[in-house]
Amino acid sequence: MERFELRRQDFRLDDDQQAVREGFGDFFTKQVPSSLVRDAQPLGFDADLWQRVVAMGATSMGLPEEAGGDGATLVDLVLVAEELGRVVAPVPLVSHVVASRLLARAGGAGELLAAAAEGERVVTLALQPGVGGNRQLVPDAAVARDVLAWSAEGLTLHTLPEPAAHVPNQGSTPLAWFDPAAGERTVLAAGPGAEALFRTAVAEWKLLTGAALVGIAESALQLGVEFAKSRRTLGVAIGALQGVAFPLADVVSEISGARNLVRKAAWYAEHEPATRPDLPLVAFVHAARAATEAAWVSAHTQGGLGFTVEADISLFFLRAKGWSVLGGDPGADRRHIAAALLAAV
Amino acid sequence: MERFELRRQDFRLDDDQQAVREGFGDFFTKQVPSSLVRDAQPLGFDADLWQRVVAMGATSMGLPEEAGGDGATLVDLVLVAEELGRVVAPVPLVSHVVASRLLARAGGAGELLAAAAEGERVVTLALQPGVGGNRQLVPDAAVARDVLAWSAEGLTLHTLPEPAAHVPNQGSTPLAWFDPAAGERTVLAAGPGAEALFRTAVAEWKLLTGAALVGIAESALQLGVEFAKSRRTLGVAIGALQGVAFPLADVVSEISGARNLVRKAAWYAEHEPATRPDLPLVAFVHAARAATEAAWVSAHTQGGLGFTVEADISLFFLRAKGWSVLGGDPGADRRHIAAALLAAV
Amino acid sequence: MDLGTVELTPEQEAFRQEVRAFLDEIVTEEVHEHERRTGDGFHVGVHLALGSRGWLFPEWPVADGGAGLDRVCQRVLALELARRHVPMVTHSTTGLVWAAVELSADPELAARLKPEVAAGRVRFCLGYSDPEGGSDIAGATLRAVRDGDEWVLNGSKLWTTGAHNCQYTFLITRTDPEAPKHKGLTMFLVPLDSPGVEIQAIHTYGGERTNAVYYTDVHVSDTHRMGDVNAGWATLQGPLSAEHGAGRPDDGLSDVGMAMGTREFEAAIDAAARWAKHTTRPDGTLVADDPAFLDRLGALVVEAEASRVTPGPMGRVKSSLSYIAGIAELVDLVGPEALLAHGADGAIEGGVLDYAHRFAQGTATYGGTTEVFKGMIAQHVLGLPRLNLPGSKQWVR
Amino acid sequence: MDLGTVELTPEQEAFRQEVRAFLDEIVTEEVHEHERRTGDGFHVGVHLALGSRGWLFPEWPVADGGAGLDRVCQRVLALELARRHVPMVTHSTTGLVWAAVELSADPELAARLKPEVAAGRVRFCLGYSDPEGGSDIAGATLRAVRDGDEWVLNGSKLWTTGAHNCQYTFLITRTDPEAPKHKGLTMFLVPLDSPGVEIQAIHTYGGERTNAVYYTDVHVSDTHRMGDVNAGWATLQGPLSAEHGAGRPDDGLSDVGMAMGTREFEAAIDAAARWAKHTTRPDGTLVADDPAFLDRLGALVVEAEASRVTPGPMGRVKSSLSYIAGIAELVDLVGPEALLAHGADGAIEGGVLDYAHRFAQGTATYGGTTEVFKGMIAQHVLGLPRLNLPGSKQWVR
Repeated sequence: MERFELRRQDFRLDDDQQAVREGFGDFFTKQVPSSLVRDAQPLGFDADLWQRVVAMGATSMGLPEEAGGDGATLVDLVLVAEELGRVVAPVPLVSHVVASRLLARAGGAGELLAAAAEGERVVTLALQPGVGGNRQLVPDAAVARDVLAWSAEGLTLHTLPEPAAHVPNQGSTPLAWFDPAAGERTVLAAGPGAEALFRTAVAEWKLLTGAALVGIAESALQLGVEFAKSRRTLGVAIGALQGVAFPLADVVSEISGARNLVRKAAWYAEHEPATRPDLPLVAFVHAARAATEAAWVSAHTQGGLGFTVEADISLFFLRAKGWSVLGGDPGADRRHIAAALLAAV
Repeated sequence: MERFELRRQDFRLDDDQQAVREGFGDFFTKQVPSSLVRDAQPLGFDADLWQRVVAMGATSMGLPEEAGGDGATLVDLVLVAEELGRVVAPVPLVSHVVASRLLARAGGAGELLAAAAEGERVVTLALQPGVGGNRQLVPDAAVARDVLAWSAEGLTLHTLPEPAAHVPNQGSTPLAWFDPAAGERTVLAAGPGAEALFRTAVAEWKLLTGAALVGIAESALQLGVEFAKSRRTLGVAIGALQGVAFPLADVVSEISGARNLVRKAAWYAEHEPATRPDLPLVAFVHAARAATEAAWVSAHTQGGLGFTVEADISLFFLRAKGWSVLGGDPGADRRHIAAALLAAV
Repeated sequence: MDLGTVELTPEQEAFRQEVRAFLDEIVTEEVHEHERRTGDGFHVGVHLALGSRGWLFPEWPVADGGAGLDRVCQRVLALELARRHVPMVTHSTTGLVWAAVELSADPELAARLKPEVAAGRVRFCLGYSDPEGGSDIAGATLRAVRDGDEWVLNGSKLWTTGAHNCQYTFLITRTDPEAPKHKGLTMFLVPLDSPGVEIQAIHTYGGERTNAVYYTDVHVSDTHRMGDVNAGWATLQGPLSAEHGAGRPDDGLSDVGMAMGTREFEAAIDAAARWAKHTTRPDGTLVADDPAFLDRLGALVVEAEASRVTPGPMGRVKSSLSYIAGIAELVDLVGPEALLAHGADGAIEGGVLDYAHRFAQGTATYGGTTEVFKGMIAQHVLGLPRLNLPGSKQWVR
Repeated sequence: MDLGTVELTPEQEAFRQEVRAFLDEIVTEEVHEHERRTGDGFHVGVHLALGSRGWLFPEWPVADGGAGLDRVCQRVLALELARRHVPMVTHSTTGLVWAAVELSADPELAARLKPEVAAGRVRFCLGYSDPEGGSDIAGATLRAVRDGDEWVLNGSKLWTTGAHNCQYTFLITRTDPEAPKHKGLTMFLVPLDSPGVEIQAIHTYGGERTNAVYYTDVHVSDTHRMGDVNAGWATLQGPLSAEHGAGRPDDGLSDVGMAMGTREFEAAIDAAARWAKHTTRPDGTLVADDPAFLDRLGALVVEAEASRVTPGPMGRVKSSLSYIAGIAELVDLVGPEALLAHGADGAIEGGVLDYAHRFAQGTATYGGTTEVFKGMIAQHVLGLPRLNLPGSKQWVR
């Protein structure tokens, strides 16, 4: 671990990145009012919105040019994911982008990849390596017929006649059980190289989900801050009281750090993937915690109102945990992070 | 795990217990000014004070009557330990009482037990089960010639020609390395029963140390509260600001819970030792955390002053962690606690 | 100290058997299903059944509609009700208000209501919080204006939990807008079937239902005034301090602290522990054998144990905040199965973790936010000074 | 975004080699031993040696006593100094004060001092905090009274770190006790060898030395006044806002946040990681193989990574609080060996954990408490209103 390395720490977005952020920020803000999010419950999928997301190029931008993509960087993708999280858009974009990129890297299944780039078919990824035929819960599998999974056999594409049954869950995500014996199976790659591809895809999923969680946290925070400015008690705005203000200050600090960590991890994954392979996990762990804290602090700042279904904070509270939990116990990620440190010192 | 059992939850001390608490409270308060604590650094032992503690009956009270003791209960002993912690008295009472009780239960070594009851010889306990001849750090071994230890051989008394060399440490305790090959060795007991005796002694050590940590936490808190009442900023006492007051309120809550947990664990260990054998560990874990938090919050409340050697909070800050760490990682205790739950549900 | 099991007399043991048998009969799966569906914290069948035995106010004499139970039998009953998760929210508000009714209501009204309350046919809810008022109850703005032998009410209240299942609300009103804040309030026991009362449901993501109640030219007889005009703050104190845990007999037959949500937290912990015993990781090892799982689960056990024994209002803060942080950690430990909804394929023990995570958040607000209680602890336990704010004494709205 | 390694030109690479060679020579074990013994945050030999190269103010032109270094070389130098734990506290206060001297001091005085400061022969410390003042610097009570061409000072200051190694203190005084709080202050650059100045050591359990400085009828020439009379608050802002992290060039060659103690935290984490690789549990297993150890260590790595990239004043709060909580956890993870003192048999890497645990606590206070910064974040980042307290604008002492 080189603690004193001479590196730039320049987190400023360049003009193109800024354009991505603003473009998708405007898009999601305009296209996804909270009423749309509510209407998409409990499945968490809006087919019309998905079409518009596809039309924005979000499903293809992260693919290499030879696969019909724009070769957008992971930095671009985390910017998009953060904006998606900010409005908790009910589209399976994170899983789909990650699985499509994996498909492109693994090779084969060219037809599917083309359809995925066009958003015509939704692809997702089973995040846990399959052992002994156990079923597992897979994000977005309730709207995807194509599931990529890793097992002793290798990296396998499972194509089902129709998406698996939705399993209702707190975060209103299109979660479904995935049975590794189900569907038509195509082994795309095998061996250590294939496993590395799978691990990279899982890391990308966590990175983009971390970015979405930063967006969730930011929106949750804003709702709490607005309330703290306007609601008065004992003749002062409650936000003037340290008991209210300090937790909100802690939250914005956590979010700012999580956002930079996500971007840092994306930069390394894009430009120096071998240098800090643990960083996507670091970013995910921190973003998940920041989102958990932001959602709770903001809901609590809003008192009883923050606990009602009709308040928008409910949407963010339920998804802060409901989305992050899809990645499994962050403790497993922390163990990988520590193992990387032990190997480095 | 019976969550709805019909039990009393009466934490009031009876008159005898109240007398123990007040008697030792007065004693320690009067006999142990902070100057005495400072003068006893870095070893953490004041021989004169030890004589006075012995004269108070503290070394014998917890022994059975047939061993020259008063048969005081563990509830009495945690009351004494809390008062000791409140002034961070530089005497090896906790280790000594626990080791003496173990000696009495194991039988044999009658002469030593008698000398221990009189405080003439200091006895201590190696808290980690010995494996493979590794040395270990043992609390109070720098002032004790007699060390009880558990290994594959059984429960063994090691009598050294003189106490081992003091190892300077943050908590200014008489810590020393213990070499399981050192000294004259007498196996007192062997087999599962003997191991159970050892485990009970370790649990008692943690329980009494937990009580001492409650005392440390309480004194730390009081120093912080006094400062917060008297120091003013911007025309108000700093304790009127929620940013100062709320952490102190959290601390007193943690301490109050830790105190009750310690007493609860003592009551069960005394009256129903088989019902909740995990409770001494529960109490220790919570007390250690409460002390850590109390020391930090109180030191921080006092600003720069709380960070100076001359401020009394320094004595408590350094010992809050310095004493609790002697018991090893509380994570190990938490694993035992969880295992007990798993066995019960 | 006495933490021992309570030896029951043969009569007490017989009573316990009677309670168990009766509750087995009345607390059916339909009751739980009803609660999941409505979030009412109330089931009329169970409530009336308990009333028929005198078990709503078991300490009252039989002649008053109670059961004349001793403290041990009261505790037996309370534990059996808790064990079965009997929804008791409306019963609890009824009990709080009754203390004020007994103290401050027109004696004739009180005498008339008492047997109805005991039987369960009359129930009370709390009309405390203004829509904009938050925890500052004394800043109430709902106006009551005298009109002969009546009062005319206009305004609204939030968080009147149970209003749709109650006959009366214990309402705080402003009768003198010119007086200092705490001196212009008057309390009423307002019949909820009065013309002009409108009850609107509010649902929480904890699965509970509460209400907004709107009062438009509602006429209330002066006989329903509670305590003196403009002395409402004093009238209110009785039940409020009961809610804050004062006044329990000190015989070890009550909980030590005002634990909030600890039973739900423990239920989730226990479920996760059972789950760990039969669940394998992707690498084939049992979750229950994972040291990291045990370390973190053990930390939650410690928090729950501490929540139970932290005394008084400190326990109220500790339990709620430990529960909120702890259930988030427990969800992490278990993973996506933890948040499957009741009835979903694979939901753990009927979705007990999902429920516990959603329910946790409100516990930091009910009956006063954790911040209100931290302020009380700072002032009354630690003796720290109170910060004077512009509206501490004045009515600033 | 650019987080890449910086490509060095041949000249820059040569400079790095020069720095490394020079520091290898001057930063001896004696320097570290001196720092452990004194806690001065300063070593005169190292300081003068750096000054002799122009490396105290490396961005200054060579003609001014600097080294005319570009930003990359400045960063190279800073990283090499940090890597070797060169004690730089007094250098840092000197730099802060210099900004004010340049802005506000008598030009002749500034011109005379500049080469001395660059060479390291003149050093500055901060005379900001009153003994009873805490974080409220503007409430200063130390009196300065005009007496012809001089001023007479009476009072005292706490936390004047480095005073015993400095030639001047940058002192905040009250010159008009009748004016509103911020309008009655004047700054001076007070020679510390003036008669009536008494410096008293204060030691911290973090191992640092700071000072109380007493001023009894100290006469200071008006030429040592900094800025206008009663305009001291404006004079102060320059260096204070520099201390609070403003004004750095935005070229990615500075740290992102004002991380406080993160290097010490990382050093402890790294040492614990190495310790785990060669230490066995009582049951014979390697600590590094314990999943619970890894889980908890990983959490600390995340905290340290986050501390490094959390921007500005938010990073200052985050880093300090993460470090304080994290080092306590790290000590737990390692057990009693963690708190063995430097030189003790079995101390881990010279007691690096023991030191890190003691040192952590002060990081939440230096340069303004974490509460002061949380207040700034609440107001300036979130736009929350400020609470008006009686002494916010008035001088209340």
